[in-house]
Amino acid sequence: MIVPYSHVLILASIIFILGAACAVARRNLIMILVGVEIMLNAAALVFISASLFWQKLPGQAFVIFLFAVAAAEVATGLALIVHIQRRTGSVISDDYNHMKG
Amino acid sequence: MTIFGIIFYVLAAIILIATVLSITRRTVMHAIIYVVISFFAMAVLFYLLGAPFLALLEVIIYAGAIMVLFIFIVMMLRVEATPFVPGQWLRQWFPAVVLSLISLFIMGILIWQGPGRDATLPLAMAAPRALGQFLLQHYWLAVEIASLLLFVALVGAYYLGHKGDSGEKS
Amino acid sequence: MDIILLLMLLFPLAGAVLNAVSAGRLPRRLSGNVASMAVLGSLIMAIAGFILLGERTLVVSLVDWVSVENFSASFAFLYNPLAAIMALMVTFVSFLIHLYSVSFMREDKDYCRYFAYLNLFVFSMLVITLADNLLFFYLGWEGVGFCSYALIGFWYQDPEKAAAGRKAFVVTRIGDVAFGIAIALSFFLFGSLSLTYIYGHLGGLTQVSATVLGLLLLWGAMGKSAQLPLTVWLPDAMAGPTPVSALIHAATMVTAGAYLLIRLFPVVRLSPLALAAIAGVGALTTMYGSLSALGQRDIKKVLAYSTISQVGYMVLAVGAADIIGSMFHLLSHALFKSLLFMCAGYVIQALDDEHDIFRMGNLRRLLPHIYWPFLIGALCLSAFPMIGGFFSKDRILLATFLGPGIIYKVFWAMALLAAFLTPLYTFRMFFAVFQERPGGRSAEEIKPVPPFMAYILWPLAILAFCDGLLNLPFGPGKDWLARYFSVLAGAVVALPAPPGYELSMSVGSGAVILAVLLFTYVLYRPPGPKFSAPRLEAFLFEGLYLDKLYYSVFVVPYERLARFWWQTVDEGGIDRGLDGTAQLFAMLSRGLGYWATGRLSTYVKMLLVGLTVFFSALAVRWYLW
Amino acid sequence: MDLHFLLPVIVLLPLAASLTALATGREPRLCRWVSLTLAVVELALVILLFFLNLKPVAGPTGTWLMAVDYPWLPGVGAHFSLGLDGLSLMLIWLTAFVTVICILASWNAITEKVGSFHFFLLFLEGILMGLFLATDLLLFYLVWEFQLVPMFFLIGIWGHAKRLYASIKFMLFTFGGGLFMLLAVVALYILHGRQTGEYTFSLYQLAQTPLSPAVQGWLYAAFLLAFAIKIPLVPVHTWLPDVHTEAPTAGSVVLAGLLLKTGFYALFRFAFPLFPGAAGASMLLLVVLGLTGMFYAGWIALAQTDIKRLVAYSSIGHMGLMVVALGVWNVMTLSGSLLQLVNHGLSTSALFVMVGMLDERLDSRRFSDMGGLWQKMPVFGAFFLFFALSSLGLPGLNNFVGEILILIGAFQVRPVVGILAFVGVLLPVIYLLTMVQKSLFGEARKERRVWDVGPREILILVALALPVLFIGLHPGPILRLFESTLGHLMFQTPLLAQALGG
Repeated sequence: MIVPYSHVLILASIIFILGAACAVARRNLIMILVGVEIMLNAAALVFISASLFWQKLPGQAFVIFLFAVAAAEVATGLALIVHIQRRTGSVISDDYNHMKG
Repeated sequence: MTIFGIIFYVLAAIILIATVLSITRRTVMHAIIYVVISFFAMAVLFYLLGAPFLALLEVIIYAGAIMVLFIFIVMMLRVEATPFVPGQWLRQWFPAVVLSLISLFIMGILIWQGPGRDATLPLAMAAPRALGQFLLQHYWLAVEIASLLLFVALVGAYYLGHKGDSGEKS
Repeated sequence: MDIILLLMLLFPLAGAVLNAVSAGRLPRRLSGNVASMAVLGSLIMAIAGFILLGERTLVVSLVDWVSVENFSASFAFLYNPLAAIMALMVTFVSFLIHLYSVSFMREDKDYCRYFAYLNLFVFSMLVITLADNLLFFYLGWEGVGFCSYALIGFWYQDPEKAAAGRKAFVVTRIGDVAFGIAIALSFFLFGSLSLTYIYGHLGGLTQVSATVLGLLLLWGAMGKSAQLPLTVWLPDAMAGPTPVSALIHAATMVTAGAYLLIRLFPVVRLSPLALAAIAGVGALTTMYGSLSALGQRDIKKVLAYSTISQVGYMVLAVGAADIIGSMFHLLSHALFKSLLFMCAGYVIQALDDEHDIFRMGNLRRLLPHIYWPFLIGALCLSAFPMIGGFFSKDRILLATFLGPGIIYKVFWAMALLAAFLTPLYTFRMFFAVFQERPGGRSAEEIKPVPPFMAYILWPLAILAFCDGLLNLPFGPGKDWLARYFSVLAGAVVALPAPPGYELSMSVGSGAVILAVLLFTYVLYRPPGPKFSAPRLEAFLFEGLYLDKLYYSVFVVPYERLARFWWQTVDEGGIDRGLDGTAQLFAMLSRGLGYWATGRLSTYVKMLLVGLTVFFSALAVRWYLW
Repeated sequence: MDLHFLLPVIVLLPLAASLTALATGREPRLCRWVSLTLAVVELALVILLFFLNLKPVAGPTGTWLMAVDYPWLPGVGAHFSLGLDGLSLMLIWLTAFVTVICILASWNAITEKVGSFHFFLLFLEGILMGLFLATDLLLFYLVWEFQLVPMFFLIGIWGHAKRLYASIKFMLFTFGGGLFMLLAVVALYILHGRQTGEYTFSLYQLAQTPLSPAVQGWLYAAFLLAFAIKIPLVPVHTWLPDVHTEAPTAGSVVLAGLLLKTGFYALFRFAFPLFPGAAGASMLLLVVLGLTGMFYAGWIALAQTDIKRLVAYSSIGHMGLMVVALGVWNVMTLSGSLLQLVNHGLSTSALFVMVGMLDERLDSRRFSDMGGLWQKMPVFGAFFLFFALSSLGLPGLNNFVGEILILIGAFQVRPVVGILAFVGVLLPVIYLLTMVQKSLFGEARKERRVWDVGPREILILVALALPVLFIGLHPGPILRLFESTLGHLMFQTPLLAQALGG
């Protein structure tokens, strides 16, 4: 017996929200990426606790994929940041708005 | 409350504090260090929740590979600390905090009303061997796709970095 | 018999097709000969048919054309004495005109096109003549309309001539609208479009239906026969080659309207009102044509207005319920008017395309070949006693006089007046063209014309001269035509005139006509007209300004409104409105685009908002529903 | 022998041919010949159907001369089902025929991107074949929207100066209408599924869905809007003149000859059987719209200075008469209007082809640059006059038969409509004769060198003229083909018969 399931979920949602707040509030691209990593971790936590709660393995299996996705995402994301920094000399998100249609 | 419960709450506190600190640091390097701390604590939590293999992966991939990659990039790009501008700070944080609180509130309601609110988690452990067998038996295709994804990401990252180089020179 | 009728139609059709598909590569001589031989074939068939038919009535159905549910129209012929005589006339006149055309068009490059149209015309006219089914009739009806359009505008290089063709087609088509409605109404009333069927099922026809149908048919006939108020196209139609005017705009097509009324007389006669309307239109047109002819200077236009006037007589006769008189006049008119036109064509060619009669003169000496045929034609047209149109015109006048009610007396008076004007305008033209006078033509100005063109007129001239023999009011062959036509429903062989009426009227009108001839001679005797009234002449010259009136009342507003609908309403209004709707959406999208700042932070914020909304929706769905 | 496989083959052959054209695009000559051969083979296949002497057979998708039905998306109950009846047969014949004409007519005119041009043309042919044969609503919707894509590119790539504006206008108008139809299709699908528990897109089954009048009205209105834009009915017609003016010859021919027909066909084949009550209530509206279109477009056509615009407006007027026929609704007018679909396809295609020939020679379509053309190109002139006469309804040529059936039929049921329509067919006489006069007659201009039609062009024109004459003189076989269609539509759909028969 550890703790009630809901406590883990609450913890996960707080972490998730913290990550989201980080992604929203920070203007540094690297910090936005960090926020995303935190959110992914929160998701992983939910998966693992659910796996424990239901006594089923797929939850853990999904976390592995989640890691894979996170790794891929970080690799490309950081490469993009490097690319952008070289082209514009800045990693602050509001300094460019090329996406405006 | 068992010893495991106490460990859980301690870990939760560490994670939360480290995360809050990390997202509020103006120096990126500091922020990343705090995140690493949070991830270490998370790895222990994973172990506690019966996923030793994943705890290991958390340490190796997340705290190890990914965050180190971050540190590399921060060092490479010489990212400076974000200057403090009150008006802008408020404009950034105000909506973020408001929206976050709303979301949190609603998620809280959802969890509180959800099934299994009071059910406590059992103590169990998934052997890494069992997990591996399960994974390759049921999800071998997904594993292959994940590997393909990683490969594509590798190529993409290489391409972007390379292109940036030549683009700058020409 | 089937094969005779079929061949009668197929000969000219084959000639037309042959000339058309050769695309102008047929040698000149061959082209004309093929066309003429085709019509000769038809003529032989018409004679054979006439002889074989006797006084019977034949219905020959070849093959279905359009057939849906209980509607059915087939290529079917109704061959009765009326059709037989009409076919004879059409093929005979056409044959002569084809021969004449070979000479007339000897220098024109487009002879193949000419003969193709001409043969097609003969085909269409024979369809009108023979058709039993109203829709088949309509095929011929539109076919002659098209050929008339194409031949009036034959010399298309001149935009005015081409426009005259178009005008003819459009104006006659206005009449055809009514004919079309009449066909629809016939199907509604009788459930069939076959003439024989209609003849046999007139019993249930109400007075109102008969009147409406009669008036619609009248309106349809007006277009083709150039009756008031649709006369305006015929004077312009003189833009075509002269043989065309002779064939289409004198002998055959313009009389098709009268023929239609005669063919459908069993229906029309059921309604006195429709009859009176027909008679009224005929009488008014007769007057109008004679008056306008008085003011013309163009030799062909004199003849054109005279044609309008003479066709008016035929229509008047139908209105007076005397189809025999109408048909009689149709025949004699076909002979003498085509004769006159061909003479005019000869004169025009000899004078190098001169149309103005007051710039002719002296031609009796210079063109002796044409003098006598022309004189015979003019006398026939003037209804000189005992020859040509005298008997037929007399019969019509008598029939009108005998018509019911005072209104027919008025019509009679108008027709009589027109009859007295006829020699006036005819011989005004004749004297101007042929008499010796100062300022007339001299021998050097005459271009050589093949004498064949004059010789070919003699058969016509003789027949026109002796035309009265067909239906003499006395003697051995008394009322031959009338007796031959007696099988037709509604035909009155001998007019129910009190004894002496007929004779006195003939003598009276003959005397007056002689007097008018004398008067004309005095008036227009060389050296020229004894008086002039410029304003009156201009009034008559313009055909009572009818054409100008239509132009400013119908044509100009129609064209202006077309531009208005297009530029102001369609492009300015509707299209702009629809484009405006598109612009509204564009504005909407710009409004939304305000949020698409291109800033990453905005997008991430949006993501969080979306997340919040998603969770809220989830919460609501689970706990509040 | 079971020949049902012919139907899918007829749909798929042009699609395969389009890929072949794309593959041979680098060799323009080869590409043209291959495309032409395949299009002719397709035409031969369709003509083969005429000689099979097919009899109507009742099947799971309704009563058709020939039908196939394959499961397509089992999840949503959509089938790949095709059905052939007399009307479809004539229309797929027209499609195959017009495509051949288009390939021939563009032989010299298209020099750039030859492969893609034939790809789009043949692709469109396949799509239209599917459209005229589809008996499944989802399949129909798919091809309905898909026909826009090749057309969009045909106009946008090979069009004239303002082609982009025109192609986008075309897309917006027709696609906008199509979306409403999609909504209605989905709504009908769900309503039917809820009532019967069986989710299907089959026209035959959906037509038996009892609907409340209000629902029917809304769904029908959505269908009508989509189809009215395509037909096009006044006042949503304004895209047509612009698009025609900018489209290449083949584009105009396909647009006028085939695409406009799809609107009418769809109204007749889908909207009426699906929503008989609402359709019955809309009759007056259709008559009024049709008559308005006849007079309005016929009147406007006279003022045009661009010959292609004139023909475009004439299309609007002619389609108006067909809609009147639909609104009057009796066997005569319907036969007439179905025949008119084919007739208009032939005559107007011919006129557009000939205008394209003029454009090749004069590099202009304005009347002010024409005049006196007969003198220099008499054979062209004769054919132009011929097709103008066909279009204005001269007896003995194709249009007359259709028109007179509509007019007389309309008079039987609603005399006032009949009379107005009789007056309305006067207008084409005025503007078409004016068109002939302004282009062919008058004094020839010296400055331009024009040449008469060559063998290839004569082949095109003769090929178009023969059916014009045939239908004009012997429409019997075609009218008999329509009998099965009309019987099917009017009496086999009991709801429709109820709503309209009384």
